Amino acid sequence: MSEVKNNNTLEKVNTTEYTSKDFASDQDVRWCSGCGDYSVLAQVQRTLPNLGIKKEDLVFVAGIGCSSRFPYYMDTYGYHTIHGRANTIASGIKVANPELSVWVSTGDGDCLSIGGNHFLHTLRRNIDINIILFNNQIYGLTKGQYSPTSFHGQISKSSPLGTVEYPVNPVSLALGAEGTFIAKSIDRDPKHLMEMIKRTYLHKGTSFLEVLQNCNIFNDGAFALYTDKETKEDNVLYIEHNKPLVFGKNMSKGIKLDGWKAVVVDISNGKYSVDDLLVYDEKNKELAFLLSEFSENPALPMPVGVFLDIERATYEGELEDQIANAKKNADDLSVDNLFKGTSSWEIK
Amino acid sequence: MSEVKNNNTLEKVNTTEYTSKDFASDQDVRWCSGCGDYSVLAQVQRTLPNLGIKKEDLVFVAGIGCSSRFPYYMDTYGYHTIHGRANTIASGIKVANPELSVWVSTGDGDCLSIGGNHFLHTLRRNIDINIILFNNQIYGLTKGQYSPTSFHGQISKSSPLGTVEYPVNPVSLALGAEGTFIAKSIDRDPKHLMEMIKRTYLHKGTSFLEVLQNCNIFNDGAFALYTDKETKEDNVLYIEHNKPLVFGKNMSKGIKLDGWKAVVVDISNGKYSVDDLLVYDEKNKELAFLLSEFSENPALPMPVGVFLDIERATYEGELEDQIANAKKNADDLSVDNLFKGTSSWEIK
Amino acid sequence: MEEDKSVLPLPLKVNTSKHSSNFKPEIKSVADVTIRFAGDSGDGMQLTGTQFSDTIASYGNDLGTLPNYPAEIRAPAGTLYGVSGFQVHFSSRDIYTPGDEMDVLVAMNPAALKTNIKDLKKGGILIANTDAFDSKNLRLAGYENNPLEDGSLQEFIVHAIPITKSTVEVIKDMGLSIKVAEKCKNFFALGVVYWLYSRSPEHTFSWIQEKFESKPELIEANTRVLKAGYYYGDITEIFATRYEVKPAELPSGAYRTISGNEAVALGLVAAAEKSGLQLFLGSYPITPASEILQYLSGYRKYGVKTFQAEDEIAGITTAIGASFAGSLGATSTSGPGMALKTEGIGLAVISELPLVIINVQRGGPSTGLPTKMEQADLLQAIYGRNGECPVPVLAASTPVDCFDMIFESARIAIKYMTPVILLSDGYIGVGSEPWKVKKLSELPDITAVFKTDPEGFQPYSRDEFLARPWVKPGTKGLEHRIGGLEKQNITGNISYDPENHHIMVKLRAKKVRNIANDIPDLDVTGDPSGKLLVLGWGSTYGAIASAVENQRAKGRKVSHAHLKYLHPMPKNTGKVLKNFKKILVPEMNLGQLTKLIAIEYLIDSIPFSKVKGLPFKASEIESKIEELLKTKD
Amino acid sequence: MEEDKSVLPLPLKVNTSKHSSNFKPEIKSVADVTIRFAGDSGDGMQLTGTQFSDTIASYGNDLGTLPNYPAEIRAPAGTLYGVSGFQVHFSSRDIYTPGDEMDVLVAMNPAALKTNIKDLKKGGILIANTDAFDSKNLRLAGYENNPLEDGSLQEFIVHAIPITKSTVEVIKDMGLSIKVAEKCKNFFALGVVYWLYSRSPEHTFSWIQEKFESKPELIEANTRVLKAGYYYGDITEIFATRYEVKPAELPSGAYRTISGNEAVALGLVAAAEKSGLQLFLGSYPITPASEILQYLSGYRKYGVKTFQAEDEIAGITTAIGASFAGSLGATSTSGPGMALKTEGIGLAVISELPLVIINVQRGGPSTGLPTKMEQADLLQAIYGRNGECPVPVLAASTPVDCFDMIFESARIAIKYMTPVILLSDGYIGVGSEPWKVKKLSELPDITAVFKTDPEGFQPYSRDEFLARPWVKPGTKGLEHRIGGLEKQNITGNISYDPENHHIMVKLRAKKVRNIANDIPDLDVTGDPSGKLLVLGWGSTYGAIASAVENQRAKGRKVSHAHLKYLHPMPKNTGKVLKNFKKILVPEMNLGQLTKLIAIEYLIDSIPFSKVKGLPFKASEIESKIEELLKTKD
Ligand SMILES: Cc1ncc(C[n+]2csc(CCOP(=O)(O)OP(=O)(O)O)c2C)c(N)n1
Ligand SMILES: Cc1ncc(C[n+]2csc(CCOP(=O)(O)OP(=O)(O)O)c2C)c(N)n1
Ligand code: SF4
Ligand code: SF4
Ligand SMILES: [Mg+2]
Ligand SMILES: [Mg+2]
Repeated sequence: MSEVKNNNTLEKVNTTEYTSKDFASDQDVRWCSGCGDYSVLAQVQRTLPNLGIKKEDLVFVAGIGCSSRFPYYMDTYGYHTIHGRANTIASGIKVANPELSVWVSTGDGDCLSIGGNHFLHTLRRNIDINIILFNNQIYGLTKGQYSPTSFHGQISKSSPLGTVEYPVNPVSLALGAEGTFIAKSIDRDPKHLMEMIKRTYLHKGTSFLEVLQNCNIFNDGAFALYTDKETKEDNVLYIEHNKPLVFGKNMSKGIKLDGWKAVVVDISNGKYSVDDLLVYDEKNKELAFLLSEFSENPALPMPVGVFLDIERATYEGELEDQIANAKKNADDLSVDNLFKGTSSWEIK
Repeated sequence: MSEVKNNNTLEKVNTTEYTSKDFASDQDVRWCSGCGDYSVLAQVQRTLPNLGIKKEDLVFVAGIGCSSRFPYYMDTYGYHTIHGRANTIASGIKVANPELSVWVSTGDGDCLSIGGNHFLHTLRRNIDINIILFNNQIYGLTKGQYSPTSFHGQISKSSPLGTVEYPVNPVSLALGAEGTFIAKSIDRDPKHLMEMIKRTYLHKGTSFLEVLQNCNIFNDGAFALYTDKETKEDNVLYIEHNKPLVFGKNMSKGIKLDGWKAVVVDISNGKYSVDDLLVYDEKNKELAFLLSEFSENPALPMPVGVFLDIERATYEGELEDQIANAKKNADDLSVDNLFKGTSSWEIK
Repeated sequence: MEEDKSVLPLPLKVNTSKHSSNFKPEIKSVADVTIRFAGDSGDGMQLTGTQFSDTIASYGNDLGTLPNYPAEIRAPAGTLYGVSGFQVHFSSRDIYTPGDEMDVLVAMNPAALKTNIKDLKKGGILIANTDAFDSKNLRLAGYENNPLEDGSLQEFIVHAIPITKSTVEVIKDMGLSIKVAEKCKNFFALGVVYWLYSRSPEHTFSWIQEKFESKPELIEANTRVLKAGYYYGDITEIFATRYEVKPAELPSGAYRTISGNEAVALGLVAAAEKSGLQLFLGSYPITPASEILQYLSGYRKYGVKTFQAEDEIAGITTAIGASFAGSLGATSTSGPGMALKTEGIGLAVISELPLVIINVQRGGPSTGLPTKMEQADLLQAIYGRNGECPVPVLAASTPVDCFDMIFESARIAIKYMTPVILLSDGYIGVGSEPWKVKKLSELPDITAVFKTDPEGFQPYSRDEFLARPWVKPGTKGLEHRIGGLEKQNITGNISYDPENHHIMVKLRAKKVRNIANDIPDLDVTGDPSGKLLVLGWGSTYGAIASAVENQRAKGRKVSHAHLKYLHPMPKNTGKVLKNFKKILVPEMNLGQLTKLIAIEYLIDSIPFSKVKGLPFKASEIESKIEELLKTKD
Repeated sequence: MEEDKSVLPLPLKVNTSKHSSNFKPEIKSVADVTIRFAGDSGDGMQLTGTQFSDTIASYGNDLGTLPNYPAEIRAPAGTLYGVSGFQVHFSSRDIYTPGDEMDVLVAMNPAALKTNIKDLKKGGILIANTDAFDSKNLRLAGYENNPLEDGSLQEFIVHAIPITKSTVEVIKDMGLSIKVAEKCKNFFALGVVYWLYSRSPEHTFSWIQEKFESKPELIEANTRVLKAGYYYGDITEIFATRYEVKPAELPSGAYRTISGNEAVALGLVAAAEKSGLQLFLGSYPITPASEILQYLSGYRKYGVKTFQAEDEIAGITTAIGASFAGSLGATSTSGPGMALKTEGIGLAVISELPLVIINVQRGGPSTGLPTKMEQADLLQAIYGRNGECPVPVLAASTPVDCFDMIFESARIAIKYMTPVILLSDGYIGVGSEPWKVKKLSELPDITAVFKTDPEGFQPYSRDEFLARPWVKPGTKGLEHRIGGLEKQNITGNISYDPENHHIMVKLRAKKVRNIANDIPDLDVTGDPSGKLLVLGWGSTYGAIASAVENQRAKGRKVSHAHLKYLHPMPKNTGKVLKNFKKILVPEMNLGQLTKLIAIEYLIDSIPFSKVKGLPFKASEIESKIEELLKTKD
């Protein structure tokens, strides 16, 4: 199902009609130079022409934050709203008009701090919007306070001695909140990011894509381990449906299950082979949770890719059905009769 | 660690000093007769005398809802606050004075709907408060609208044609939100409930106890399957640390792992024995998640008991340490010097 | 009485032969009656009151109702704070209130007697359920002696009736549990009152049939009990007099009773129909506003979308999203929820999107008195936001007026591309009155124009009403971006330009101020000038109208004006006010409208505050009027 | 100049021999100078301005500053909206403002020139970085021709300096990347200005040493560049005149510069110390209030607890929890955050717990203009809650005043068991001025009494100030429960009693009203009566004080009064106002104080609004004063 276009009512356009430039608005992009946000913008603009959505059917919604400026730079409909509420406003738009393709760009503060509640309720309702979380583990726009994804002990403007709180893991949280599509990517890996954006779009229901995004002003290098040439291969695990979990330089390592525990094994020295490895299944929620918890263990690589992609009816779809059925089953659709109610009387 | 009293600074009192009556305030209890809330109140009042906490060190905090009236009925310090904010106010109390034993009574609406964000941030911060969620799958106080835990399709005052949203699973959510202690019990099982209340208290860090609570006015019988004599044994799975997962009449059934899938097996007919069963481990988060997801599968029983009990530093503990260290390492604690700052000058 | 048989398909144990006995009580015609049903929260008083008022209404009387119940779902039986009441005032004249003093009090237990007897007229009728006056209940109500027996009720006509026993008796052969059987007792009381006021129980019989469709034993039981109560008057001959209240002279047409909350729900449907927009309500339950969400969630077949949000913030912001998408967005709430919507309203203001916000006010501050009425959110509605953030504020004055004013709110929201706040309150929201049912065709059209032509399109260009264009996403060539940062005049681009900000702040203010050109003048009932004007807004309407009518009937020179538009106010308001020497402003707050009058017109008015969770009595306002007309100054 | 060497441990490439050349520019003494540094967001203008003002202050000048920057972190280089500015006004007299017109503008690029030149005095000095005037930047700034070359700047003294090239040149041997090297250019500009105003760069040298402690190459680079800039004046002889501003006559003592936000942080520490309470700040970051959280989070060693909450609701409610637990709870925010705290404030009011709420106001409505100042949250502070929900409201008028007023807010909160709102704004919150450092011993004590005696304890009994008792949980025998539902007078039990509600509503209002007995009278600067009073509140203080002083110096009869207590107002306020024929109220909103004056005193005052995200200029107020004094009426 997830391989199918998610909104049949959207008229397809010839995909050759658009180029990425068609999605760039006339506004100057106002991010710091070097900011990871540029990459996400570029990949979205590059991916869209291949998705067959008409420009006028696209709506980008955002809260407040550096990443939340995103809609201004897209030549589509856009709404830059208030801090933390992008998901509710997007929900309102989508429920009001399911024919639109609704996207949310949000930050770790916007989505997970002030907006955490809406995030979780959007996921469980499975409203068919596409959420891109720009996770830079910092509050960019307000100049460098720690965020709910900042690591424990992180020094920031508002934690000069280090934070005393434990971060939220966006993928685990989304799993616990009944998300139906959960994926993760990195600003510095444009190809993977484009693929993930596409998958995000293709899933019917709330799609959640976390993008690790470097804030080179207030939290530079937060993801260096996963983006530096020397370290990234040994620290990033690309997960793919039905494929064994291999990674590392020359794909020499893999993930094996040892009872309940995932361990890294070397598949280059003959002791283990690819056949011993855990094969990923993006329909398996428990497995997704196991992988999302890799972050608790520094011995394990960080997984990116589609953690979960399962089917469930969407909120707005069921609502439309409920309305259609109510209309169909009604023997009286007269509003005048509604006004009259069931116990009116006549005065002559 | 969780077996140790959670706050060493609390002076112990002779546990024979109190009886459950000592914890009953002079206020009339204003719940509907037959309401499951009475049982939770009774079990809390019965358990407290055994915990060795002085009455004056106890604070009960609540938001708004039927269940949130709880503090009025406890002869301890109490604060009945505003809808959804019990967890933040309790957090403020505990962080301000870690010597207090702080409890939250909250409803499925209060904690998970309007208060969902605070719930998740309290859990990840691991502030040492004890949260008791009265889950009646309905809004009681406002007279019967559906709640975030109402089942998909539930008919209620605000969903005359059935809800179109998928419920949140409180245990899964707490797991995804980095909870360190997560347990579940039922209003109609006082013994188990008392045990869970005790464990809730003993854990150092945020403790979350979900109690299935019957609202006999607006959602009567929601948990009949788990409380009716005829059905409960086959439908409730009591989980215990290091014990195999058995249940059913005469303990004739058990849970076995079949690859990634949990299945029910009969251990009375010789094909399987207790040794084939999954042994529970309350330190294993992935396992906890597997069990919390049993609710997705009607073929599996509903687990109650302690899903997870792991150690992690508390927010307030680390904050106190940070303050103590800062004081210790400071070569100057003069507030006058703080006022002066680092670049003052003299005018003569 | 014969017609009763035709509506009664069930066998009855009541001996109907007594029916034609010689006893014939006197039938007295009265103009105006107030009855209060009072009992435990579990006694079904709200239902009883509703049934009675529906029946009364169908006889063509004008009426007003006042439900009054505790914040607990079911407070423990017998307690003072667990008493629930429902007052019905009906008349052969036009009336405006649920009545000041009662003619009849039905007290189902001692607590109900204790808390309500003070409002019973001298010489009024008290119907008490003697079965409930046992020692436990007397103690819970704080009675040392049984008031039915100790002579303390001498000033009233007391009818002590064993209501519970009679109820159980009449259905004892049915094999129902005592608990279920006793639950029917309110219908006995209702039957007695129907008889007393010469009203057939027919309407309630049908209601019982419908309500218990799937439980025939309950149909039978309740019907029997109602009938037994009804015949009780005949059989026992304890009442010397029956009463009759002639129908009021109402314009001809179809009528129904309606509460303010239902009227809001219907008014929203009407506005959606007349504007051709889809209605979207984003809301979070809260007393006493939840019914708006509940009614609308039942209107799926009319295409209404309701979204029960996770909180009030999501309630308003989903509605804003829906408006952005081209729907009529609305959100309903009460006090604490209004507080949470503050930031969202600001977004709607700067985004200039239509949005209707309904605040069914309740007692505050904070959680306050959830089930009680109050008018203390007026200044919040007008000034309670960060920044210069102007929003039109309207107020409904009666349950029926809720229909008109929500329709008007939607009209203004759409025409001016602005959020609009409608203030209702717990009194008119839950209270009901007869409504001469409106037809869609009688309502004015609301024109919602969506811009579709890309030619020269600018998101913040303005029409003659200073409204910016509304564009439905999905419209080709009009892709554009809006948001909460200050925007450049006309283009809508982000702008930090100082001059532009000043222009925009003034533009937004002017747009709202200009609405004064588009609303009716403030009407005066009574002379257009004189010594005293009583100025009100919102649900004080009934009490003020009654008081002024009564006082004028006594020849006193006093007039009444009622503001339905609080921001901006009608253009003639200043002129109206300046025509009077004194202005009395009764409000269920500490004088908020007097503050607005000072701000707008520098006029000193006299606040008359009642912040008790209960509406004004007409008599209270009358005393105040008399006092003011007496004093020299 | 010799002393410079001593502070410079680094080898310098600058040829210091020129130092003793024959060139000796004239040194002119001036009373009062305003300089603005303007450049790209990335050019370090805020740092440059801060360094300059710190240095100036340490010379004993009085000064005022005005930072002004875009909401983007780093807007793209060269754009008009990316320009960041920092203005410093310093003087040998007492001054109140950052200056109206500039004497010197440092423009680091064409965009900075374009957006700032309009404020440069005729004959003023323009220092421009010629290297940035390339075709791309000129185009981005919208210049057709290079203004430095096309004669359009004839009315100014233009010093076109190749700042970037000079910077790179002086450190080119260090092997730094061009990017890093160019980043030092602001220090070159700063050096030039130090020289021009006869101020030693010593303070900045020390700052550089500290700041780059771990990066010696940056210490060397920045120091060299600063020195090069400093000597540029000597070497190139392009300036004919140097200036000197004599120190102001300030009372003797220790001084420092302080911003309003830091003053709030320090004032809270002071209040905690003097009351013996632990300080707890619950807050969520928001511009321009975040610094309060940031400063306080650095004060762990003083026992300060800060809690960066998940949102503003959690910010205020954790603080309420802390107050319930016996701490001094505080919460800081700005506009949109204030909106979200509305419901929490209501809870604090009905719970009657001490709480300090700081709103550093910014441009609204909605997200508005996050980095700009405004005073438009006044009515919200007073009326913006559901129910009758009275809260004392205070306002700080200068950065230094923030210290005193937050201290006073805490005093009132504790003494009266009430939340208190302190209004600051982006102007005084971020702007700074010299502060004669207070000592703890100079401050009055704040008495925080915790009830410990169970004898006769009632949670809602009241002392002479109508405050209820504060009890620390943990106190034996005083266990009690409070909450957001209306409570019975004295006992604090839940009460739905109508009379009790009215009593409580009035009690809460009276408690706040009575605070008027406990605050200083409203002072008048100038004659106590006359034709014109300029009435202000908050950060307009500086502009009004300057304007009135200037006008009075010109012999005009005009007085100034400034409200620091907005709710309740000082008792003599009405009397003060009635002594003047006209009252002019300059506000950075659409006239909110004029509305309060109408409500409280039925006095018609003249609003003078400026809602541009920029403070009033003294000259603007002066013109208005002149206009009003001219008109007959
Ligand atoms: C109600 C409200 N609270 C706070 C703010 C201030 N604020 C703006 S953005 C932001 C956080 C930004 O962090 P994030 O969402 O991670 O986005 P980033 O800038 O890092 O992309 C905050 C706290 C606001 N605008 N509104
Ligand atoms: C801000 C706010 N919104 C809404 C309400 C109304 N309200 C009170 S309790 C409640 C929900 C009650 O449900 P739950 O938390 O499940 O508690 P229960 O009554 O079922 O125990 C609601 C919506 C309120 N008091 N305040
Ligand atoms: S502050 Fe950080 S996140 Fe924001 S634009 Fe700059 S680099 Fe990007
Ligand atoms: S309404 Fe339901 S939850 Fe509330 S008190 Fe009654 S039975 Fe309990
Ligand atoms: Mg971020
Ligand atoms: Mg509930």
